[in-house]
Amino acid sequence: MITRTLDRGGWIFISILIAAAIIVPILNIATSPSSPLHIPSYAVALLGKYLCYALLALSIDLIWGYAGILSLGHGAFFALGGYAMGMYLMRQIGTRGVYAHPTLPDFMVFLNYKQLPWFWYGFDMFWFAALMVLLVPGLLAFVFGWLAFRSRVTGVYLSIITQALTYALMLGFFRNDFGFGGNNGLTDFKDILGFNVQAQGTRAALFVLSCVALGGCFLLCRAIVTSKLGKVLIGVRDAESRMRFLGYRVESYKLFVFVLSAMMAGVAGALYVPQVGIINPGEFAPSNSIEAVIWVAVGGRGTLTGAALGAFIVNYAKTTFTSGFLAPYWLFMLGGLFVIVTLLMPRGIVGTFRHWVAQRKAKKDAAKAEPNGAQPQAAE
Amino acid sequence: MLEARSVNLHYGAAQALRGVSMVAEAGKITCILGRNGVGKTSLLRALTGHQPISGGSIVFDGQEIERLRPYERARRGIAYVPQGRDVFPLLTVEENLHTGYAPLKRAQRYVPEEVFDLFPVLADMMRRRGGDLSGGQQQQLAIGRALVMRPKILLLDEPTEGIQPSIIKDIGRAITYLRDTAKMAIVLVEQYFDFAHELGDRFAVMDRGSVVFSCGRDDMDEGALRRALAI
Amino acid sequence: QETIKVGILHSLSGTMAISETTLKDVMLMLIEEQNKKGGLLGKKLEAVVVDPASNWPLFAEKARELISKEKVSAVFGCWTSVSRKSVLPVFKELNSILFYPVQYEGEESERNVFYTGAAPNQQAIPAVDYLAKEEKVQRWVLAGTDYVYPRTTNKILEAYLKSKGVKQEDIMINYTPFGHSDWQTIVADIKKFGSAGKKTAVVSTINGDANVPFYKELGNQGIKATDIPVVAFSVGEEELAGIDTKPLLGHLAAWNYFESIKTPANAEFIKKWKAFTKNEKRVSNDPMEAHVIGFAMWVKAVEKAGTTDPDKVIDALPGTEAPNLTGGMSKMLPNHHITKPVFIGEIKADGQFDVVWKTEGLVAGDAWSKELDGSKDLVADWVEKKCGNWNTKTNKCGS
Amino acid sequence: MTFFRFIAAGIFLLALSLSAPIARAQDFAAALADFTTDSFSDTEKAVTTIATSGNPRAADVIQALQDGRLFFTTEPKAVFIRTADGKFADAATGQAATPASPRPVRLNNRLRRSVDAALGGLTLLSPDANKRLEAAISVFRSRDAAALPTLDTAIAKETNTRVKRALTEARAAVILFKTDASETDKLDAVAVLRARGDQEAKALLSSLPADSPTNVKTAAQSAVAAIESNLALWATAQNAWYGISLGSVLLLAAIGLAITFGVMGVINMAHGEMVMLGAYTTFVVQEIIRTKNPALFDYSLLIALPLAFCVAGLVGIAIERGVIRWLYGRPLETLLATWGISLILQQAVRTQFGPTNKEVGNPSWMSGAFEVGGLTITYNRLWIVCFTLAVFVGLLAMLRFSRIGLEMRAVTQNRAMAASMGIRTGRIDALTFGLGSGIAGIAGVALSQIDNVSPNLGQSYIIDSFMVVVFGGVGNLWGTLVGAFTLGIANKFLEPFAGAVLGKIAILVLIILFIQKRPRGLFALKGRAVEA
Amino acid sequence: MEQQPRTTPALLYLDAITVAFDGFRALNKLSFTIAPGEMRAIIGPNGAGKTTMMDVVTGKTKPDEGDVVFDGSHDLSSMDETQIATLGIGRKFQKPTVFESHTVEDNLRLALKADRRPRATLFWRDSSEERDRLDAILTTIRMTPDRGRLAGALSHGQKQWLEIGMLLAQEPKLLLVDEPVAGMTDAETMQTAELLREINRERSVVVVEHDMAFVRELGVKVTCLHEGSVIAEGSIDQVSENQRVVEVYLGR
Ligand SMILES: Nc1ncnc2c1ncn2[C@@H]1O[C@H](COP(=O)(O)OP(=O)(O)OP(=O)(O)O)[C@@H](O)[C@H]1O
Ligand SMILES: Nc1ncnc2c1ncn2[C@@H]1O[C@H](COP(=O)(O)OP(=O)(O)OP(=O)(O)O)[C@@H](O)[C@H]1O
Ligand SMILES: [Mg+2]
Ligand SMILES: [Mg+2]
Repeated sequence: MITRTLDRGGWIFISILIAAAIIVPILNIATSPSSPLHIPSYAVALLGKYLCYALLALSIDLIWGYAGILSLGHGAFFALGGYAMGMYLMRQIGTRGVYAHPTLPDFMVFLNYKQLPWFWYGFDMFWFAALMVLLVPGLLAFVFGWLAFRSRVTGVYLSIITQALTYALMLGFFRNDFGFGGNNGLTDFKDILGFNVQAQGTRAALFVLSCVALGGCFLLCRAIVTSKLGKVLIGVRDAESRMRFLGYRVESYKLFVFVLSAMMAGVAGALYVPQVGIINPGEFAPSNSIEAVIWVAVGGRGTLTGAALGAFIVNYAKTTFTSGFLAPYWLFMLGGLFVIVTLLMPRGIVGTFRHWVAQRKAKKDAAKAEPNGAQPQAAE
Repeated sequence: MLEARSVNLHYGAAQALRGVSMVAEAGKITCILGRNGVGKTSLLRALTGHQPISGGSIVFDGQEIERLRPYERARRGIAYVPQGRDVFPLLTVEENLHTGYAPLKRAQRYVPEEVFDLFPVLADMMRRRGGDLSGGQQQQLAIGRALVMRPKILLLDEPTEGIQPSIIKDIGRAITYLRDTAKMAIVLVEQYFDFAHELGDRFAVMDRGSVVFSCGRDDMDEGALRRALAI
Repeated sequence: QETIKVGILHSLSGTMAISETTLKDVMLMLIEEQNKKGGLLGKKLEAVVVDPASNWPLFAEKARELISKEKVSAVFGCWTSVSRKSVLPVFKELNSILFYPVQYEGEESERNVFYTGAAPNQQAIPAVDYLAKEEKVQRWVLAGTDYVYPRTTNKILEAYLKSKGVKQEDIMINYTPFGHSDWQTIVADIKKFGSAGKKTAVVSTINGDANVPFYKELGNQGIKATDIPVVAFSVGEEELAGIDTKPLLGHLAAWNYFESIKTPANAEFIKKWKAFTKNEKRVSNDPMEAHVIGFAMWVKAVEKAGTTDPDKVIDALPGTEAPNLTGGMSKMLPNHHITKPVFIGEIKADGQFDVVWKTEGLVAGDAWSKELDGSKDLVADWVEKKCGNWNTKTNKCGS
Repeated sequence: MTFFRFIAAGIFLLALSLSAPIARAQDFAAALADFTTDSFSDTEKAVTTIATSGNPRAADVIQALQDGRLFFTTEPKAVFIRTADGKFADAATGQAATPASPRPVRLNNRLRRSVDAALGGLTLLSPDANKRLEAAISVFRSRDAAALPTLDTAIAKETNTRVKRALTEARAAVILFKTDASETDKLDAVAVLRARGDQEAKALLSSLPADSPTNVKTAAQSAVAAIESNLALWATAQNAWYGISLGSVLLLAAIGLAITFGVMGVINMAHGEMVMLGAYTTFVVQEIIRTKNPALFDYSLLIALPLAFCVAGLVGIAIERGVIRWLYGRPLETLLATWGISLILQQAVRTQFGPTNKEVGNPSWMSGAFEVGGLTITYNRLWIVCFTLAVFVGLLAMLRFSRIGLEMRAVTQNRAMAASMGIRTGRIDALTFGLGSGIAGIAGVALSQIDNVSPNLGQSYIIDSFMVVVFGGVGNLWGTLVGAFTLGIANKFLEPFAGAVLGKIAILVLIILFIQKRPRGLFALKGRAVEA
Repeated sequence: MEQQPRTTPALLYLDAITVAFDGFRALNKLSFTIAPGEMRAIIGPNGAGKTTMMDVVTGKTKPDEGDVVFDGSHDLSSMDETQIATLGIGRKFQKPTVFESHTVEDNLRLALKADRRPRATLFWRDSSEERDRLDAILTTIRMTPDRGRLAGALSHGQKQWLEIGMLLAQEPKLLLVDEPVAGMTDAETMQTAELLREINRERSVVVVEHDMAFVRELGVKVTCLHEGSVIAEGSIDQVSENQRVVEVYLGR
């Protein structure tokens, strides 16, 4: 199964993830801070965050790269997953909040809530929250996708209404009356499953978990795109109506990957929240979703590994550029990076690399085939 | 008038033309024949500049034009009717015709009467959008549009494809008319042998990216031609 | 040579750059000045600037980077409440010091944070008092951007007004989204609300960019300060620099500092600021002063403690005094808030404020508001009780 | 409460003093001294006294106070008026003087109101019609019974119908609250106010003194009811107008995008920044005018318009030639590149002009409002609506009827084929993108009149713009027009019920649902041509 | 309306179909039937409505009036493209449409008759039967050497062939073929005619073509459309004798 699923890039990717999942926690916990090999906790948190972003990018690549659904609102599913996890973490605070209310989170006391709103019930249980992490984004994606795909909303129209979706959610979550902490969102978490979220061990565990989630989702995506379903998706991307005339129910296929991708984004959000310590409506901002799409484009659309790589590179660039003397100019660098990547590497980093390899191979083949006068072979 | 000299053309690593040479003369119809995928369209794309060539040269009116951009070649008088018609789908028929004004002087900016004489259906459909026309109507529009440019040379890529028999005859008459009256050079890519055979002054048969057989009407050996085609 | 590092955590890009960039510049100036005076504890100070880009999780990440990677001794930063909330756990976990310079909704006191901006009782309540007393206002519009600061402030004000006998129907509360730009309907509503025959005023907690179109619409719909005055808590010199102030004459703002206040300290500061930024037009404002005070306090506390060790400095800070720019001596209180004077200023044509009223002496900042149910029993005291939310009913920390 | 008592006291004082002006004449000089203490309450006292002193210089002094031209010195205690040419004159005598370091007499809002009221009484007979109008309005507000005799004289003399109506209304307001007025007078007054029919009239009528005659009360009640239904009608009209004006802002912001995105298919994320560049051009123009030639200020927008078009247009052309042209046929990559460009432009502006808002003033013809019945129409919105429609019509005509418009459409539909027709595709592409950007630039000029001019300006419009274009139907200018106005009007009718935030959310949800019904927008292009 | 699912012996039954675009009637009360196992050639001037007729049958365009009944009882006008395709109607487009970023082989594989539901495709396995079918089809369309090439890189005529191959792979009951020999050489045209006749042994075929030699070669009943209605029907000789047909279509 796995052998069929993974190409060489995939193997490298999975190996790196496994190595990171083992080495990073060891270097973080088992080495002394003065040792040159030591990885400081903040770096672990940072890497963990990148992993979550990579997972988000992966989920976008699945629908955009393979099914041609450009969602400019995928941040919404990420944020919803994050909120589900955040609600669990809030409920875990218990009486340790400033107002020491047994059930109500601080912001509710603050806003004069007398009792817990109904949609907060159950979030004190981890399994429930974990379920919601998948279910809430999945359900929203299902309803939204069902409506949109059935009415054959495609292309930019779809992109723009996904944007409208996340924008509407952002405005909603910004409202204090909404019951999710308004602009401040959810923060000041204490425990997850009884472990202190700040503790080094917990952080390492969350990091490993993120590696596992990313690796698992990657395998899942690979399995999908290498199956016949993957070919159907590409068919849908390139000539949707032709697919219909072949008898494929296009909307079911789209709905399937869309919901799956939303769930993956939800998982990414859920892992993200305990690692960065806050979830707020800013995550719904359309610009966040657009940025996530850009990670995919930078890494290479339709390559999966590229999506993850793009998320890493762009965010790493962001982290480095926003500190020190570069700080006032970092937007120049980031903007420049995007322009240069599009101009010089239209297929994204991984895509360009693959193209280059394929082209070299084709040239070699062509050179070999030449004497026999075979039919000219196309690239790729 | 237009001459290709051992033109090479690549799509990425794949070579589609291998040292193709051909000549189109004013007042002559040059037919290019060949099976599917042998490079006929590629040759026309090389001549019009849509695909850069990787070797050889193209000479038009005594000047090398292989470096010129497509619009510059069009302005010098090379008109192109592509395979698949490529009418502007959202422009009306009338506007489609008017796009041919670009290389013209202001005084010449009108649609010549003969366009409507040749394709009366266009006159009936002036307000309809190009993309809404039926396949055959689009083909007629594409030829008509090329004529608006008053070209010196007309490159036609399978103009009979999808056209009803009576109009094929009309197109045939039109081509002859343009050759004889306007002294236009015409390059005709065709699969429909009888049509080409009837019109052509020169013939070139292509296979796998090269010209494998060529002859003129006078020294034509129909058997050899058919044989070259059948490989 | 070894330096003492000071972190500066203000957004230089994104929506908040409008306000926060100036604070970064002030900090750079203060640090440069301190270095000219010979540094601190015999070492030079070194500013470490990062850009959290108006992105709240990035604030936390950058705070972490400043403390663990750069090993800064203290951080001056944040503007919005959410950015502060986002970095709080980091400061607690890594035990460092944050100076927070902006007026905020209160209801918080953390061991690692020092609040040099105004608490609600240092800005909102005096402003309302002024309007009721001086302008005889009887009808109130509480207009704000929909987030925690305006919500809390309005809640406090509503409770306060009602305790003064204002009826519910004489209070209109309105919230708008961030960056709201089409104010036609709301301004018309305010106009309508204000034409009921009773003197009406608007208490505005409208934030940031939304102010410009709001004031423009007010001006265009012909609402003058003499008809319906607006008192704002988020509009300072910096914001006015971006508005054509002619139609705004007479509208009010409540702050703890105005650039127009004539004291030697202020004149000196303004001169230095203009020289430092090489820009004659740069204005100064309240949060800048808060950083000036906070920085001076930190320097004193470090000198007193003889070290930059956070625990020692945190203990040394309460009780530290530093002169504010308006002629008084501000003091760090055990609840980690400071004492400040409160001024009401009217907008003048040149984009400055004319101080029309001020409190007698300095007002001590309350971490917890008496007007709010959840907060009324809480006090913060990091000196005696070592607790930020001491419950006076149960006499316990936290519950 | 105290406020009323205070007013009553004031009225009483005024009444008393007007009846015996001469007796108070000598107070004038004494009152002037009160200005020198720099205390609001003393100033207030001085204003009241001076207003009632009957001194011929009273109006001058109070006018000077209102205009901020009244100065004082403490050593010696003296008060001066600064004249228009910057010279000083002694307030008491009117003779030229040269005071040493005079300080302005300060005002606060309460004082300003007293000054207005005082001036109202004093300027009811002013030769300047505008002043009379203002005076009438301030008497209407203060309901100052003392002004009644002057009002009557003024009404008798008045020829200007507008001023006359204002004066009559002011008189009605006074009479209604005057305890000793006759019932018929009061009923007349109710009728006058009923005819005025606005919010203020309603407020007056519903806050009638408790001791008014029953007849008057019932008349007032029915008047209030009539005004209310009238107002409800106007409120609808008002909402419609707000909707139109919001719609025109949306249209203006979106119309450039309708070209770069709708016609050319470039997902132009830098569109907002083009708007921003236009706004900054306006700022720079005004800045130069302010320093070089303030007299031109009213023309600043007219000067800025072509400049903004050029600036944004040239930047657009540069972007097209430098980046976009390599990306045709790959629309999604344009998203990535233009996003990068928008970051760069934002930061460039931030570095150049600083991160803070920049002041862009409204020229006088764009300031203020006028009323049509119960409708307040602000000039800036009105001009923006007109301007937007003009831009729209111009653009439409250009695309439809000009050669270049035809070539633009041909090129964007099939670039290769257009080249074969001899169309200079490169130039047309650059021009089209430049045109879209330039129009965004002039949108920036207009938006600078109602919004912030900051590096973030563009960001706040980009989402709305895309929404409008897509809602209306990509590639159809009429769709953009109708889309913008539909969204604007829907928004403004929802806002009163749902509030600004929920209203906006509702609109977004409606858009999402609407697209399900019409998956290609309001004015979808139909037929084979589209699928081809 | 009060339409009952009607049953007809015909495989495809078109009754009084009218389709109008902005008032222009592309189809005007068009009626004809195709019997099971029949092959029918349809000719007619450009713009007569032939492609539109196929659009109506395959669900791409909804008729304004009239009934389309398939296989006795299925009312096509109430179904969408997918349902119609699942019923067993395959179509080749006038402008060849293939999946450009798939290889020739994958194009055919996607078209192969199989369970089309997502679950089935997700867990799909390559089977030797399927491979044999593919090989057979590739041989038939003479594209075996091109099987690994991307369809996007094929020439116009090659795409035509590939699309015919996809149609074969689908194994439909009824094939609608729009101008299959456009752009083919004479020899290929004859081969295609041969191929269609072979297909016709098991399936019904509707061919639209302008190439009279090809139609003649097919040797089946011919229907001539004009302005959206049938103007002549019968053997090729009968039809080409028809005055109207000569006038509007064949020319003199
Ligand atoms: N864009 C392209 N990329 C790669 N290969 C291409 C491309 N276009 C054509 N080819 C290949 O180049 C060769 C020549 O193609 P061309 O279109 O010139 O053939 P043709 O003679 O016009 O055929 P037909 O009669 O089918 O139109 C073919 O093998 C084709 O597959
Ligand atoms: N969406 C549309 N809008 C307007 N007119 C249309 C539309 N679709 C088709 N038509 C018109 O309907 C008529 C019939 O078109 P159709 O494509 O069915 O013809 P056809 O018989 O297939 O012709 P050809 O042999 O040239 O392919 C044509 O005149 C065409 O212009
Ligand atoms: Mg070809
Ligand atoms: Mg057809």
